[in-house]
Amino acid sequence: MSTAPTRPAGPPRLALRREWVLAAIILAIALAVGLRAPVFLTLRNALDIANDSAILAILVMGQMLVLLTRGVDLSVASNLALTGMLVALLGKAVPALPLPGLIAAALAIGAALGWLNGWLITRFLLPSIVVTLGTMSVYRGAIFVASGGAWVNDQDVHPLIKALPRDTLAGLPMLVWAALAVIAFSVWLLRWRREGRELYAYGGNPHAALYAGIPVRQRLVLAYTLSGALAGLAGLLWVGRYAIAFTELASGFELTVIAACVIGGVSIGGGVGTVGGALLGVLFIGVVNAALPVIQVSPFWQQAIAGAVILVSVALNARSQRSAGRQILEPQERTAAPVTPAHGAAA
Amino acid sequence: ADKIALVVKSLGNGFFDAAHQGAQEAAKELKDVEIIYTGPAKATAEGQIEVINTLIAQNVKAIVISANDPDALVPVLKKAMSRGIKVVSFDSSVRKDGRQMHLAPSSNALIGQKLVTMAQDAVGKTGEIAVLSATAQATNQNIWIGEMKKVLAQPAYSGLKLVSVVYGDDQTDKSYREAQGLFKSHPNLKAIVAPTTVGVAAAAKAVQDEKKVGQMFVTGLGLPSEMAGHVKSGAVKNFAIWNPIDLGYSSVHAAYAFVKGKAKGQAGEKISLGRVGTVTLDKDNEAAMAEPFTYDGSNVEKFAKFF
Amino acid sequence: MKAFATWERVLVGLVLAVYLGFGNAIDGFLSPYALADSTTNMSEKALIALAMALLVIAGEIDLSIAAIMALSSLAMGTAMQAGAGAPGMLAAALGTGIACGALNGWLVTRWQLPSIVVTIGTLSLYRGLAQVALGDQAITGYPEWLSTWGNGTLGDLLGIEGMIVPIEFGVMVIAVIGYGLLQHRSVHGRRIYAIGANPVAARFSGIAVDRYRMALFIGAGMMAALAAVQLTGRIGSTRPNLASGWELEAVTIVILGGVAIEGGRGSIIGVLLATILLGSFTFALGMLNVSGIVMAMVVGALLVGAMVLPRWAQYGAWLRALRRPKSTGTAAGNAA
Amino acid sequence: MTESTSPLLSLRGIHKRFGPTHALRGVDLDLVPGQALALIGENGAGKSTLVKTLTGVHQPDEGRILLDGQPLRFADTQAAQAAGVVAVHQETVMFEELTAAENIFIGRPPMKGPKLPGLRVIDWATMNARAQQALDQVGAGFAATTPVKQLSLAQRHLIEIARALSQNARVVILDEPTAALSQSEIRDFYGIVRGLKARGVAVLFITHKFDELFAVCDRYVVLRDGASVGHGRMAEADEPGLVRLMAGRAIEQIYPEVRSQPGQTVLQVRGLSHPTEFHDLNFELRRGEILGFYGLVGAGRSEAMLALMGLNPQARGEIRIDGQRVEIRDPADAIAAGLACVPEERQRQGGILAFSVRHNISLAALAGPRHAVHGRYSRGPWLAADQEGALAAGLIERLSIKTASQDTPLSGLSGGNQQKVVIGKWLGLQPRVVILDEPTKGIDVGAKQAVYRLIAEMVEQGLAVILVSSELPEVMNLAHRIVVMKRGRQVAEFTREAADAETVVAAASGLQLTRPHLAEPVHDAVAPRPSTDGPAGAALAA
Ligand SMILES: Nc1ncnc2c1ncn2[C@@H]1O[C@H](COP(=O)(O)OP(=O)(O)OP(=O)(O)O)[C@@H](O)[C@H]1O
Ligand SMILES: Nc1ncnc2c1ncn2[C@@H]1O[C@H](COP(=O)(O)OP(=O)(O)OP(=O)(O)O)[C@@H](O)[C@H]1O
Ligand SMILES: [Mg+2]
Ligand SMILES: [Mg+2]
Repeated sequence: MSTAPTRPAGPPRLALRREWVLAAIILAIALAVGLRAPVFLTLRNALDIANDSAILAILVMGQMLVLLTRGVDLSVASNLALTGMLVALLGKAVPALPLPGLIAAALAIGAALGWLNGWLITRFLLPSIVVTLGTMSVYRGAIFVASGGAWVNDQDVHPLIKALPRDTLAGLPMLVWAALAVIAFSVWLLRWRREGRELYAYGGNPHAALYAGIPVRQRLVLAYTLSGALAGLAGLLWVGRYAIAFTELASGFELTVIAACVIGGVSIGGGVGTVGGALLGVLFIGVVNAALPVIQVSPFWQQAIAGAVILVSVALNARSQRSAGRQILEPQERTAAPVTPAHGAAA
Repeated sequence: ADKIALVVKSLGNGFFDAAHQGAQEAAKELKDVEIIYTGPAKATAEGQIEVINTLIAQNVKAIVISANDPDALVPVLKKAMSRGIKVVSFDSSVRKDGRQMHLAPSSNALIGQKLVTMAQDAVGKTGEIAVLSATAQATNQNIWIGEMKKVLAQPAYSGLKLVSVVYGDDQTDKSYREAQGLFKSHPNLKAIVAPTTVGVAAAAKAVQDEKKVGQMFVTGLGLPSEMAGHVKSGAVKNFAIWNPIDLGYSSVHAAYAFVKGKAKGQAGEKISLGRVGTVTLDKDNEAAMAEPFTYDGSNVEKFAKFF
Repeated sequence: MKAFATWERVLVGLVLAVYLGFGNAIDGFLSPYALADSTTNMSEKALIALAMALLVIAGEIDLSIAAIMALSSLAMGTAMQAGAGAPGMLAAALGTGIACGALNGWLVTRWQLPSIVVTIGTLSLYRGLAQVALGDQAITGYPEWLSTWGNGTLGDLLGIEGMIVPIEFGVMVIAVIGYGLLQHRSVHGRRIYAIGANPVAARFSGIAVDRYRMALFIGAGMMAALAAVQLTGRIGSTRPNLASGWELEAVTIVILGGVAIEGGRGSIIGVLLATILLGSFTFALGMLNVSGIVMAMVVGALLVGAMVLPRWAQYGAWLRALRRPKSTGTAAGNAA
Repeated sequence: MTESTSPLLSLRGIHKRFGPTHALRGVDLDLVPGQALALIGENGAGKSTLVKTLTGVHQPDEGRILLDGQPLRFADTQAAQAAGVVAVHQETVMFEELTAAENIFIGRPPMKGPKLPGLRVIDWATMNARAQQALDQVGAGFAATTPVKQLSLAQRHLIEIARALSQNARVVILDEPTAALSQSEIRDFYGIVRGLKARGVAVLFITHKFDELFAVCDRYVVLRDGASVGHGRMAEADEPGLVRLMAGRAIEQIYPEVRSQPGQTVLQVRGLSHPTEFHDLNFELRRGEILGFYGLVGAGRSEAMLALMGLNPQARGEIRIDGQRVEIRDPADAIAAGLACVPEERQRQGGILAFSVRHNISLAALAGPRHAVHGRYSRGPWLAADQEGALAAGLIERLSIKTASQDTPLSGLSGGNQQKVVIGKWLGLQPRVVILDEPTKGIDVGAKQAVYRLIAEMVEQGLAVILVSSELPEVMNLAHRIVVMKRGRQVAEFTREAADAETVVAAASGLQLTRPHLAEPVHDAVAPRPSTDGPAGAALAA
């Protein structure tokens, strides 16, 4: 194909087809479950799923920024838990703190932890998977150290923190609003800001990014810092939602976050991924998670099913993303001439 | 001083912290005892084995353990015993050949009974109930659920119908989601019984968030400090727990008796547990400390200060 | 690629520091029994770390390796319950390990998927299957020979009094030697390095890259099965959460051992040293009664610190390395 | 073009070391507005390093950079760009997932919105419009909103040039910009360079193709081993003289005489086809024969060669070696059958940059049991260091590879020497048929001569060689027969005697011989472009 399609101004919308397929699958699952348990198709349930997925969506937006740069942030769940714990402790120590103060604290703590990842990675040229594997343990341990191993329980969690995820505005819970705000921010960053486009550029070709004059180091640090800040925000919401903070909070959740990104078509290899796709990945996990208990799948099966779903979806992704080749031959000639070689017959 | 190690399933758990507090009390009472409070990062048997190996190397006098797996710890604990270390399991037991005695916080039958009666107190004579457990493998959880089923089979409780058992893996978010799933799949549910401290708090939170307070009740085994808020909100009428402070205290006393040779680990033997009293070993060298203690609006505030 | 490069020297120094430092500070740390016990910490993990090392050198990773252990242990237990003897049980475990590894390898080579994603998926799948099969049950009652394998000493095995070196340690030593010879002295090792450094060029050079990838995944499955047999023998029970989280410990060992996560570099000696370092260090911390979670934190910090320290002095190392034109490692690998 | 114009950018005594490598040792040069300066030198002379120093990628260890007579330091590439110094680098610098417009404006997109910098957003409309303008200027026939991953290599180079143009650069550095361009594109490219000069831009031009230098450059500087060894006006220079300066010795006959006479048939290919890349290729190759494959860039020759090596799974057809039909599904099969291929992309497909020279050379020779040399450089499955070392030493000597030692990583060698290592890798294997895909791409005359000699030597020893090249003189001087490909099809075949430059080019570009100009711009296979007029025939003169 040699004629370039003309399209409206803006970055290319990647893998559009794939996203529709994913959306269709999600819809199909929802309908199938709805047939067996009509309660699944109620608005109430939709809101529940949105609510359950909100925190995951926030984390996925952050993780996506990092994945775009060919990195990975394994420390998000630990960051979430540590920030959650620290904010809970702060709220306990300073009950007079207003909500903006708490949110600012969560963002700042999360951002600081994320920045540390970014700094270690860029300053010492370390692979992100190694650094965040290390900080994953370090942050987790820090919760234990900070809290002395004690839990912060329902009655000790700052009332404003507890109220935050539950309050509603225009019929939607604040949790969902928070996620929407983060999504809007991600779209703005990735589509309309230089920084966001440069994350795609760096992920696509890190070596070239340097020649192109992209301040690579700042961009990488930005990605990790934002991932951290969003994890911090998620930590605040998590602690508010479940009204508890303890060492093992959200442990293992990083794999869910990465799985959501991958299902949503964000490439581990960097440079590829869209906010819409990632959101569909989140929705997919949200719907499946909500569906399993409703259709009373034995809890023993849940993990196996989750694994199988990840495998199938990445295999499908890989298939639809496979490039169509370069096509040197002219199309009409190609269709005219059969592929089977005439000479090859006499073997 | 004699070193007695208190090995718990994992650190950072309020229940075991309270047991540790009791152990320290016992140590103070017994004068020449030093408590080592330790446990693995994750609640696995492999992690506990690593911890026990280091304790053996330190030549502790006794190991008091709540096991993540009744069988997996046997070989390493046998090794410990062969080097002269006394082994007492508490809370969650070790298989008989891997310890000198087991101190159960309460007998399983008593707990099963208690869980059912609390459910009945909350919802009345009839209604659907469901169980929210920890992991599907947790030994004590499964025994208690089994005992509950036995009790429910009795005619006196025929009105209560156990409709589902779900597993929250002792994770807050999963337990919360499972509780929500129960609301959806069983619209007539009256009570959720969660014999796990993580699950009971998460379920209570879910009831509160779903604005089902008054229609649905959560009960089970929980810590007063975690449950006080939920009792106040009305999502929880009552819950029970043995006193973990007493449990830690008693276990150290029992271990001390073995260290000093006062106890040998024979069936029928009586072992003094200090202020808690005396227990008798059964044929499996097991003993039950006491029946679970019920907490409700009248006393929860008071105990929330302790654990 | 040199077997004893700078990084290995650093590791030797650290190991010595641990033994000398803690040996002085902690009573009984250097006693023969403590030393023997401390090896149980590492023997099984070393087996999966070795397999993981080769995978990482080849530019792949297997996060499902610990889940394969659980499934292999389950297969062995099921075989026992079905009345199989030692050969049957071992065959069941190894067969399962090979099958799981082959599935990983098939997904990676046939579908050209990044192994990190594939094995996150199979991690859930394999553990989930173990959970489906076992539910809340455990398999126990393993025969005596298995327990001896897991808990016995070479002295028991060879009839030498006082030889308290655990059998598992012996297995580890054999595995290290085997892997060392394979990776550093054989043609296959050279090809594995080539695949990790530049899979496209390796393929152009006539190396059957996908066949090697497949073999490495199957090898990882086999080592996981072997480790599972030992671990099951040692603890005498099979549960779905057997060895949970070990995949990350194996990765930690491999990276601490100086294997480059982007592939193409690393040595078996380094992996061995890292295993010993981590094993002895955590054992020493355990003897100081540092709680498990803090220990994990210290190990995490050690991992990051070990990578950071040598580069601390090189200001701007980052820019320099980027400027050096390099072949597009992983991307090229996926395209191949 | 007068000498009196004062230099815009000057280098004085620039030194640059990479560890033990002293890449630049005291370079002086002046770039004058409106003139193009040719930077000439063998592989590894330090040309690319100099470019990187000029654009802020590297910092010089010693020496001064003067802009308008003022000394300054480029802290990074951005600083250099801000000062108006822009480069088209030797390695393509492209972001595949982004559009052409984004690539052109990467790092400096036009912004719109409120004055507050934190709130301003990318002005896509302006960016696309301005990018389209820049692309049109270089005659690129595709939309600025096309994702780069859909474009051919040549089109990507046009984007790079458009990027340089759009920056209003005062100094434009072109590091082998034509390596991937077809003949017609090269001629268009001359027009672009002339346009730059007319606008008063100072151009630094690096290439190994002399015809290009004479066509567009005004002055030259010759670099040898990192030092400037000569400079002067292009008009007063001649090729042998420049070559002598570059190499430090005279290089007379670049092309050796190929004396070998083709013997019996070794390789027969019948009906080799691929659904999208090429169709129905038929040719045969005899012992001691060089078969040239000529075509414009993108004609599909490389794809066909990959198919011969078993790297193109969709390809179908019949391959016979010595009359025996062979199944080739993997390079290992091909190697076992006696085929070897020096691929086009040296760094990606050819060598392993992190491996030492020795290990690169021995990689294929440590082949599996199906191959002839199996067991010669190893003891069974075990490595044999001495045999391996001897193999490497022999080839380093024979190909005169410039390397500090066998243990030097391949990344430490210059492009030409890397290529020699990659060729050497196959000689150790003693293949029957060697495929060389653009073996002289981006290497200097000296190295080229060495490669040509090597090819001649190979056929004299009875090997059969397929030489894929986009440089006509190369195939005309070396090949016994020439196969011409066009858009994936085999369109003509000539014997050496019957071939003349015009006929061959006409076949490759699909033009009628009766047409007055050969220079009629040719539609590139991958992306047809509208025609722009270029000077006639200049590129073919070499
Ligand atoms: N980043 C680097 N690290 C180490 N050595 C380097 C580096 N970059 C270049 N060199 C060395 O510096 C010398 C000059 O290399 P350079 O790439 O400048 O040559 P060149 O003249 O551009 O050659 P070619 O014509 O092959 O492109 C070579 O010996 C090369 O190996
Ligand atoms: N549109 C494209 N997309 C991806 N890769 C490309 C594209 N165009 C060229 N390439 C790569 O660049 C190399 C050179 O391409 P080129 O245009 O020479 O095509 P080719 O098939 O190699 O034909 P020939 O060798 O006859 O010129 C190819 O090996 C190919 O991998
Ligand atoms: Mg160069
Ligand atoms: Mg080509």
